Amino acid sequence: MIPLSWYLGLSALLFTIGAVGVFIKRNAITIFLCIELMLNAVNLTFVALSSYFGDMGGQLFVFIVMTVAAAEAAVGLAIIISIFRNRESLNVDEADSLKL
Amino acid sequence: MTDLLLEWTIKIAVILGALLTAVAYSVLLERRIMGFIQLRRGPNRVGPFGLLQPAADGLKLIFKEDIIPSQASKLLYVIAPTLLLIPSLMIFIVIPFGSEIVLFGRKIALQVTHFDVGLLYVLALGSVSVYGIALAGWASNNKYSLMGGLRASAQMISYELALGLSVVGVLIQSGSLDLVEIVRSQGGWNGMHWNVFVSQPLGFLVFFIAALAEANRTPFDLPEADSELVAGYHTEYSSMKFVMFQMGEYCNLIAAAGVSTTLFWGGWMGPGVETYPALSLAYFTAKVFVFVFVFIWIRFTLPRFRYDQLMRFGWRVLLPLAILNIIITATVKLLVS
Amino acid sequence: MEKALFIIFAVVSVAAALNILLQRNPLYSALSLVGTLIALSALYVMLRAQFIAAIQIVVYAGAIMVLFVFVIMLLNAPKEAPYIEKHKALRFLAIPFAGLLIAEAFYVIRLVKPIQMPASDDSAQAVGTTLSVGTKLFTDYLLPFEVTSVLILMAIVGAMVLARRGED
Amino acid sequence: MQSSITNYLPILLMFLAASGLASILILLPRLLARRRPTEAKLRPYECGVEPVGSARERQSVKFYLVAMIFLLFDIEAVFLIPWAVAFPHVLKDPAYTPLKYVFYGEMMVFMVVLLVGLVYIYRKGVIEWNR
Repeated sequence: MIPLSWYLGLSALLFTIGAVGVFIKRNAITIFLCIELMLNAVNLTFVALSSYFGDMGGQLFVFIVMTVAAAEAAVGLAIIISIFRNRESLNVDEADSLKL
Repeated sequence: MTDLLLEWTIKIAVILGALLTAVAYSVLLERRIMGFIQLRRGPNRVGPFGLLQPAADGLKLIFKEDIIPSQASKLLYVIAPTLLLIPSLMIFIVIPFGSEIVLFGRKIALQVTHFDVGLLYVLALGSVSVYGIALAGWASNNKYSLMGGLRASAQMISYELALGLSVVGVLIQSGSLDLVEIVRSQGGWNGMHWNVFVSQPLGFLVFFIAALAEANRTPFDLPEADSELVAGYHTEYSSMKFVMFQMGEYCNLIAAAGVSTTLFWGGWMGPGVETYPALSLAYFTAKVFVFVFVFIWIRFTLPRFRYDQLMRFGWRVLLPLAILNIIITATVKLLVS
Repeated sequence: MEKALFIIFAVVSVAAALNILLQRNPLYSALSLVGTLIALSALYVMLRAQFIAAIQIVVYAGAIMVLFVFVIMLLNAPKEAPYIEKHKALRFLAIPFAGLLIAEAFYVIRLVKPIQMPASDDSAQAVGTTLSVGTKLFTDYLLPFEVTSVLILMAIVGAMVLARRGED
Repeated sequence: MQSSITNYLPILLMFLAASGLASILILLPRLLARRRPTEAKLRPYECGVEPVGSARERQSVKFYLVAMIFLLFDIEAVFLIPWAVAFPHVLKDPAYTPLKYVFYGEMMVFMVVLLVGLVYIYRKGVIEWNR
């Protein structure tokens, strides 16, 4: 039998990798991928806890999270496409015209 | 546990062997039927009736030069054909080939495995095989390949939607995603209570057309429309990598035949299967053979769509029809209960 | 057996996740993420969340990541610049930050009481099957489900407006 | 014939078998076939004409739009599947009898909202490729 803490530990590890990626990557699409990775790490926690407690709630929440992730990916990538149209670059440091 | 593992391994080995033979001979069958329809002979030199032609072709292709174009992204170029082939082989572990037979004093179910999300597993593999085609087109770094890959993947995802929605009617009938349960739910009427006769003729029609498009068969073979795109996403592929694309395509064809049989035409059900379980295997094989024949027949009968027609047909005709089918099935089910 | 499988899938998922950071080309990063997603789906099966595992592949690997791959292929963006021009400090901040996050997480996890997974229950109503997801989602979680449809509608309109600007 | 979690193991076995087969197919010509690459063989194939330009160019945003609407309608299909599985069970179960019209109606509402989206897409001409 696998202890619950193994799943939680794996999830923490994946979440950290995602968070580090957001810090060190400069490509807008890669940063987006790292955000998806963080979402998935949290999903793993939900599913693990839901199975260990025998409660459906966590799994249904994951279902809803996936739906939201889909909507977010559609809109987010549309934004990235329109930024790329204007600036010919995916580097997030160059998309700074909102700065004061 | 050990004997379970052994049973699975043997079944998988048998299925892989049977599948590779079936793939090789459906290529031959296609060429023979093509010859017949076009009033010529087709391959008939190697062995009696050309029956050894697949072996000859295989040997020839193994010894062909394996070209990796200098401009290609090497790793992806090599991996892409496996990404198409592996999912199409993996589909077959959930397809039930027959009921239970007794062999060596042991009850053996004629499918490798079955589980709660069986049909979703099939759909998932279908959606993953898009990567093989998209990446093959991209990694070749050739204009025709990229265009063919993009077209093929846009076409596959469009028709995947109609495919996914057309099976919902079957699910309302059977109340389970497990393919074994779906076959068993069609067992009434002396084994003739097939979904296509009962309530799903429309669902079957949509599924059939969408499956044809998923397998990139004529009239939906735009990805390799040779008059516009050379050979589409596998323009740059030669030798065994080209064979893998062809194998993946024919595996998908046989899988489409097997899944349509299972979902709509009663799977291995038929008159007399209760008394003679071995008959179920014969029924299933016969039905799949008929489907493969129809797929081939269609290829040499219908002209190819234009790309804009293809997209419009998928989104404006098939998708609304699939949704209509769901509404009708659910409403009838509600009123009958 | 079970532990061995867990370790295999965990190692695959972490390795693929690290590969996202190591690759320069976003296409390779996206494919690594697909690897992580598939390994996670295998872990969901081990947690008996069968339906979620299947959905993970259909929705995440089969639709969301396909969209990413499409965008990367369509834009054909140049590879990432080899160094960070601005905010160089961020990179050096990231490592201690990551260490802190890991330490914090493991401190919390150490406090988790060891609970046993409920014994394998093969009835159709078991947690995680399609049927139980269906009955629960469309009775107890009705409101989030209906709100989802509006969310999807908004996403369709929003993405269309953003992506098509400048085309017509 | 109980369906249990160990029934998922053959997926892994089949994956290993299929990838083994695939790697054999890739390695076989490496070992057996002769390789005599020339500059012309390794060039991108454009029907024998000198290649023009590069394949790494930006493509039409239409492909993105198709993938985007596919993603969002795929979610609809994914919601429909557990609903369709549960529907006959709800109709049979006496405990849910008063709820069965609600169960039916909620999915119809969901589909109507998404059909609005479909009509919007038709109107915007995403599906029209020759425009």
